[in-house]
Amino acid sequence: MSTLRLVREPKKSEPILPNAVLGTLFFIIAESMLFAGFISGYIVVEANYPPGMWPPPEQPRLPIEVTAVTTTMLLASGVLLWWAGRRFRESADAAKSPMGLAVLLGALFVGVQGVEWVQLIGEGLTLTSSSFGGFFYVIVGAHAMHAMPAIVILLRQRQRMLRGELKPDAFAAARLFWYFVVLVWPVLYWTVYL
Amino acid sequence: MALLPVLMMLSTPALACPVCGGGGANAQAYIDTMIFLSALPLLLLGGVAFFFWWKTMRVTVDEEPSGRLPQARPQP
Amino acid sequence: MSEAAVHPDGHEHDHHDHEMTFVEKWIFPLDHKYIGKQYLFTGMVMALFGGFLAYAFRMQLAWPGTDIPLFGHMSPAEYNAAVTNHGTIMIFWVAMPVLIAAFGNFLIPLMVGADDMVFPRLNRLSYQVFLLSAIVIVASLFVPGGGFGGAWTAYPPLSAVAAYNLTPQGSTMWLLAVALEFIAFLIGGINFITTAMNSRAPGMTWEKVPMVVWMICIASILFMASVGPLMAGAVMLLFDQTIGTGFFDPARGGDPILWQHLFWFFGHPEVYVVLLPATGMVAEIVPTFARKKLFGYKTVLFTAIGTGVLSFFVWAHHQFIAGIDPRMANVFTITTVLISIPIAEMMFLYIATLYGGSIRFTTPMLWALGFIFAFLIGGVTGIPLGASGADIYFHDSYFVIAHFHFTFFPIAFIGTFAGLTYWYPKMFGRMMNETLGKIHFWGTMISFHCLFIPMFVLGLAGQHRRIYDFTNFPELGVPFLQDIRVFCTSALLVLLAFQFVFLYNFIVSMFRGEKASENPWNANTLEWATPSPPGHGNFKEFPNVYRGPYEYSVPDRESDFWPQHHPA
Amino acid sequence: MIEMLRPQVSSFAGEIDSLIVMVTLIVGFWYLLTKGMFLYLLMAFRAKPGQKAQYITGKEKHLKKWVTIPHLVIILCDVVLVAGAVRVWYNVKQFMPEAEQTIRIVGQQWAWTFVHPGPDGELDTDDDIAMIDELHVQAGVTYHFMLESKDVLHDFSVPVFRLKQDAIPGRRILGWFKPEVAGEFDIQCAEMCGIGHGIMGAKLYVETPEQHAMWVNDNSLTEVAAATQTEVQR
Repeated sequence: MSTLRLVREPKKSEPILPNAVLGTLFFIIAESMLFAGFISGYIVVEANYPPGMWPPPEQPRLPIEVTAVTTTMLLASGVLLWWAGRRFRESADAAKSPMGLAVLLGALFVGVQGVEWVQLIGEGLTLTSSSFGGFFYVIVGAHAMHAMPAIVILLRQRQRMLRGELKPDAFAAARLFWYFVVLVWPVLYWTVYL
Repeated sequence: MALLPVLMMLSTPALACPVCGGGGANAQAYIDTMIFLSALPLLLLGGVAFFFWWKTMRVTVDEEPSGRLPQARPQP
Repeated sequence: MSEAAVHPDGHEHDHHDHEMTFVEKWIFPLDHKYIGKQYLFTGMVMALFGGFLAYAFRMQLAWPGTDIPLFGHMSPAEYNAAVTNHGTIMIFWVAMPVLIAAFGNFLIPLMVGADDMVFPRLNRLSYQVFLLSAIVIVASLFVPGGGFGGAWTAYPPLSAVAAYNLTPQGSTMWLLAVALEFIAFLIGGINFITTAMNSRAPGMTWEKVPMVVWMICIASILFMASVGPLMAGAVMLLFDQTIGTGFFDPARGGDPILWQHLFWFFGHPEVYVVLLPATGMVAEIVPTFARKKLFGYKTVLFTAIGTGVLSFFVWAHHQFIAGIDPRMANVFTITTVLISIPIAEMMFLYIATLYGGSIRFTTPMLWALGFIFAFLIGGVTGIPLGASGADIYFHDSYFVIAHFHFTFFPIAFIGTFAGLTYWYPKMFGRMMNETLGKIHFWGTMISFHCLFIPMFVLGLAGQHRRIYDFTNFPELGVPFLQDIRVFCTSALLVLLAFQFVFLYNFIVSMFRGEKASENPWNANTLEWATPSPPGHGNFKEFPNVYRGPYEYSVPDRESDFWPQHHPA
Repeated sequence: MIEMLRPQVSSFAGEIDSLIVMVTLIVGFWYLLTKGMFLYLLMAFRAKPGQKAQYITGKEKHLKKWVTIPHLVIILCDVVLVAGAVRVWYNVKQFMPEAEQTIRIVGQQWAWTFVHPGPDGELDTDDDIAMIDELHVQAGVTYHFMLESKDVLHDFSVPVFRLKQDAIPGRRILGWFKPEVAGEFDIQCAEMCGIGHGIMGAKLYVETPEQHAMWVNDNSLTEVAAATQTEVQR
């Protein structure tokens, strides 16, 4: 490598993605595989049942229509957050309202989901009532366990944004995580509800 | 790799197979999820690697025509 | 070197050369070196514990039913718990923390020329979660009912239903510990990859990164991409155990094969997760002591990546006779045999590196060569297992035991000893005793081969794993086979005895060893540009990188090494 | 070599053994060659005073071939290995010859129940003979087995047959074997099944046609067998 002697002093290169975003990206890959595991389990157990027996006939049906509405809300919240990220580059003030709306829609989604759960438990669908119930609560619960911390993080970031302290890297990482939460949901909806 | 589908076809519907004992749908579900689970990480990581490669190319062209500037490269 | 005073990755807190207190160093460290050492020491303690379990059940196998010194009489339940936890501990609490977490933490920032990991707090959290998991797994052996005894693979329904395994608390704690451990390494892995990608010294392009950094990063990526399904399975199994769902219970509409599906999806890549860092360390040590450039840097790298990619396609070979579609067995035989190609090629490249070298047989080099020597056996004996037809006979036999100990022992112990003896001067600022090191090397290598080579014969004779007392089976209780078992156990006792030579050397050298210079091995990589041991913040002057890590014996140069950070 | 340690009793035992021998020969050849090369290099290139190591990058064509050629030959060997392995696998696990007799094997913690068809040669009739931990088969007859489990995973393993198959609760697994040599052998459980896993063995009696006929005669329609059978069939 003697040609290297001609090379000038190396200089520090800017990372392609900031630390926080890169870390989140790899975390998301691991999390995607978690959901892939759940979905695989669901598909395999579903196939064990004869046609028409899944979900088990005596178990309550899932509220497909209501959830379709909430799914739309969640997707809208993802779009709003993306828009907030665009406006954040101009100024923190411009991003305030779309971000607030995005968090609100996300929280509403989780809230409606919670109400649905309470109803379903009342109708007799529980973790132990059937494999279907088990998978429903575990998969949807796993999603909620991602959505709720994400909402808390976004709320805190909004506070920082109002104070003008929000770092772009942290905001980008949180946005990326929220996109994951938003985009994985339609897949789960399609698998579990439909 | 072209051998794989041939081998899959070649065999009679598996008899010594516990999974198939559970019915054809179940065996198919296992095959589907096997493909799904195996392919998904490679797609995800391949996507990330491609993104980095693409970014690197763009940055290198923008800033350093010689292309010698050190840049982070895609992880596999 | 105009940037020397500036932190390359723009850390705001300036922490150069300030003396850390005991608490800052060992209780709540943020410094990657101390977190790495914490991982190392925890891993060593767990290795002793796992070794003790091995001692206990090997004694039982050699002299069934007798009182075991330091253990007492061993019941079948205790035997099952011992083999289960020996396997789990050695893989998840010894190989993983030492190879990936300890060396990864210690080496990555030093080798890429950074002052610390990019997320020091997450790094500390990772160790704390790991320590908690270690406490839980050890405690699980002492709860009422005893430790979990359903084999490290934990196949349900045995692991899921307390009425079957009779260890309700033991199995839940075992599962909890494994899940916690995964979380710890998930956090750690994110840190390693981000650091290696974003904090590299100026000039360190991807083909100038030392091989061990590459390998640990590839291993971390493999781990993160494969652990998800098992985490999903662990959650479901935990619900099965605790609140009585039926994900894996056929009586309740579940599917027991599903667990194997999710478990082995992680289980096989896991082998490469621990293998790659060990081969990475060998790739550092062999060039240093052969005074040779690593033969085919890029090819080694591509074999590692190829191994990683293929490792996602081989996992079902663990289930040939355990319930996959037989047609799939054909496919997985092909992929399994295919994965032998990159691994074999990697070994060829390491051996080729020796050609034309000037080999110095120091202790680290002996260990690195010992790794290649022993791992070759482990590699070739994997092929009869991957070949589906032969696996019908070998599955779950002692052939498997011998095979994976010939891979895991070189990885987790021989590789670790190579790395430890090589980086010891950098870790602790003193040299280890070479004579004791060589005694330890030869004692360990010979007794290790005596311990596991006879097990191939036992496997050929049809002896199964995880059996409490072989004298219950007329075919296996014959004196010839029993003599082999006694021989294996004797070799294990010798092997364990020699580890105390190492421990003595390790501890005494820390205080009384000869002071190490900055670069005692005349190596090229960046960690040798720091003081021994490096202070907080690592580098006195942050280095720039001018060349690859393996420029040894470059023609027309007086010295036979050329550190990466020396300007031309 | 394996038959010295464990006799070949089933029709496919020899096939599996020769596959193992073939794999060992191919792999062993490469192993010895590699290790010989390794040890030779260690001896030839140990440090000598005043001698500097060579500078080889690994990009040189004439050196690269020393890695590329073995690499290609290994691929070739792999093809042979896979072909052999798949052939044996197909014969043992995928291809089912016509059954002359069918037996049912039920694993439970920690015993095996073997349901033999009895004098009429049909399973699930009144004259079935159920035995705990004893399997009686006739040499030269092709058997199908239906493997079931009552509780956890078990593995029906007969080392002399070179046969292994997991038993899974909730599933009925079909397989076959054809014993060829008369004698008394071990059956083991090869999948961890709980505390008693280490004692979960059974006896396999491979009998000549005369012995087998006598055994069937002795055991059919006795009180003991009928009682056991009703218990086994829940």
